[in-house]
Amino acid sequence: MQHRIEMVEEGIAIIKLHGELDHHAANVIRQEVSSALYKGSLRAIVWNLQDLLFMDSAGIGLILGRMRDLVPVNGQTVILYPSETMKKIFSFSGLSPYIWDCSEEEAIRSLGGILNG
Amino acid sequence: MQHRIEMVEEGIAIIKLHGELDHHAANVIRQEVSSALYKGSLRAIVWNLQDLLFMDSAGIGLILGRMRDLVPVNGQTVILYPSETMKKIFSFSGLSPYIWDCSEEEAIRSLGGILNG
Amino acid sequence: MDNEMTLSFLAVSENEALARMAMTCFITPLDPTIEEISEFKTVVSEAVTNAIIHGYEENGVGIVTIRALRNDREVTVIISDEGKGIEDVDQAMEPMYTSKPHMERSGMGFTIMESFTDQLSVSSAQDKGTTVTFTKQFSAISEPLSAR
Amino acid sequence: MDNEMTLSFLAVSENEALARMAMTCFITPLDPTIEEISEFKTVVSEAVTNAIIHGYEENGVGIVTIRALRNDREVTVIISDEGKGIEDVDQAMEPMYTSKPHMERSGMGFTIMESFTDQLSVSSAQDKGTTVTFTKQFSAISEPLSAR
Ligand SMILES: Nc1ncnc2c1ncn2[C@@H]1O[C@H](COP(=O)(O)OP(=O)(O)O)[C@@H](O)[C@H]1O
Ligand SMILES: Nc1ncnc2c1ncn2[C@@H]1O[C@H](COP(=O)(O)OP(=O)(O)O)[C@@H](O)[C@H]1O
Repeated sequence: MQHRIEMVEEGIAIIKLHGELDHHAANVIRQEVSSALYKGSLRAIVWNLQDLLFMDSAGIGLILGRMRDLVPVNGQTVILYPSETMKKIFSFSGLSPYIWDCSEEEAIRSLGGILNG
Repeated sequence: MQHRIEMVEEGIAIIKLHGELDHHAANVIRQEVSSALYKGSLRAIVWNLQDLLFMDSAGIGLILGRMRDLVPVNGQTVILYPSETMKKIFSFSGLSPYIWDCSEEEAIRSLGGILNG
Repeated sequence: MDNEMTLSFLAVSENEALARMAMTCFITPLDPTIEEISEFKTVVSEAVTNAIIHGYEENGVGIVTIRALRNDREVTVIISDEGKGIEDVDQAMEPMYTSKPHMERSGMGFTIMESFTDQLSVSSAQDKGTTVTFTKQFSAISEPLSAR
Repeated sequence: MDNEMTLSFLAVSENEALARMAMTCFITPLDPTIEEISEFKTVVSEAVTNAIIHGYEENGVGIVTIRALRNDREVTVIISDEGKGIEDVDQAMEPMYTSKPHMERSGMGFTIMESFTDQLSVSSAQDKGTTVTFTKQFSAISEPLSAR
């Protein structure tokens, strides 16, 4: 399980997941994601799933957990590029409203961030 | 197991193997290769292994079998692009002398064939 | 019976990937669609993860067993553990119910399993273990194989 | 013991790929080199193919079993069948010896298995079956995992 966390200015974090996200992988990345996120004053997380090959309900737990972390700051969650199967899993779990049908750049712009580089 | 058989003018057959060549796959392609080869007056077979991801001793059986078919016409066998592991397998089996360290085009030229297209 | 296999392994979380991979390979000859593969893998992953983290609490000692049977285009999978079992199966199968919210489990495992299979049954006995059995029907191949 | 698994399946040739895939997945956590993976897969493929085509003559009924154990960076694999067995194991292990030349078998299976493993043993009894046991040592990881 690989992932890349990128902090965009204005408190927006982009988390790009690779490979397969199951319970094993979720445990590995949870810690890292959490510690990376609390360095800045976060107000939005964008989950980019474009390179994610597989996700089961552990992905739901991971995303819901970070949503809970964002509640105190009234932060936003955006999910980009889920596969058809992931879309179904998100819909069972009530997460469909957080799926945006746009590119990473467009999402950042809508969230009011400025794109680095 | 996929493969592509290409007949170059002058009786040279290029067999390009894809995927994994084991006993199961060898059985599937043996028939096809044999019937394709006997349409023309064959005098050389070039095995291009560039896209072959895996090969066990079933590959040895397949190549040796076709070498035997070429004996009556004094035909030649050329093996291109084996992986490091395949090189070892060929060396155990006495097939190292048939590995040429060149491109498909160069092999065809050396065999005296004319490249189509 | 067209094919059958049994896979057992230790209750450690790295084996979730092993289980998915072996089961994906088992259905490959059916030439399934990308979505069929990914739904099938998800169901296997949910049931195996449950056996490891709920059945055995990741003790690294218990054994999870997957038995799979293929009959024409129907695949039956039986995933079992000899772990602590489920006290109330009906409650466990409710959407969002989880006994491990602190582990960030979503409680959506059984809901996903039911949605992605044609038939699912769960039998469990406390301190004896749990068995999840499901079948999935794979769609007919529309074009002849040679044309694909 | 860091991990262990057992896989059994019907004696049909499509399961050669299943066996290789599951075993590849089993060693993945060792972060093996490409050559280590491919040599390991080759050994598994040779032994499993032999069980299917020699042990059971592809009868589609017999069961081939693979048991694998991982201890630090050493992997032990036991591949067994309950098929017809080998009359003369020493002869069978000679390079180029095959009882099925008409099937275009090269007789190089055991030679390859011996070359690609650190230890290999074969035990067989007529009409009882054959067991091939091998160990392979995986090289130490030179760089820290995080730098890879
Ligand atoms: N194999 C099992 N052994 C013991 N308990 C289980 C098993 N599978 C499921 N359960 C119980 O059922 C509950 C619901 O499972 P599930 O819907 O997959 O959600 P989750 O795994 O996210 O908790 C679990 O929290 C657990 O209490
Ligand atoms: N599992 C087995 N059951 C019965 N006979 C076997 C088994 N494995 C190997 N043999 C015998 O040993 C011979 C040599 O095996 P091997 O070196 O792998 O070559 P090949 O498979 O090409 O014949 C086989 O031809 C067969 O007679």
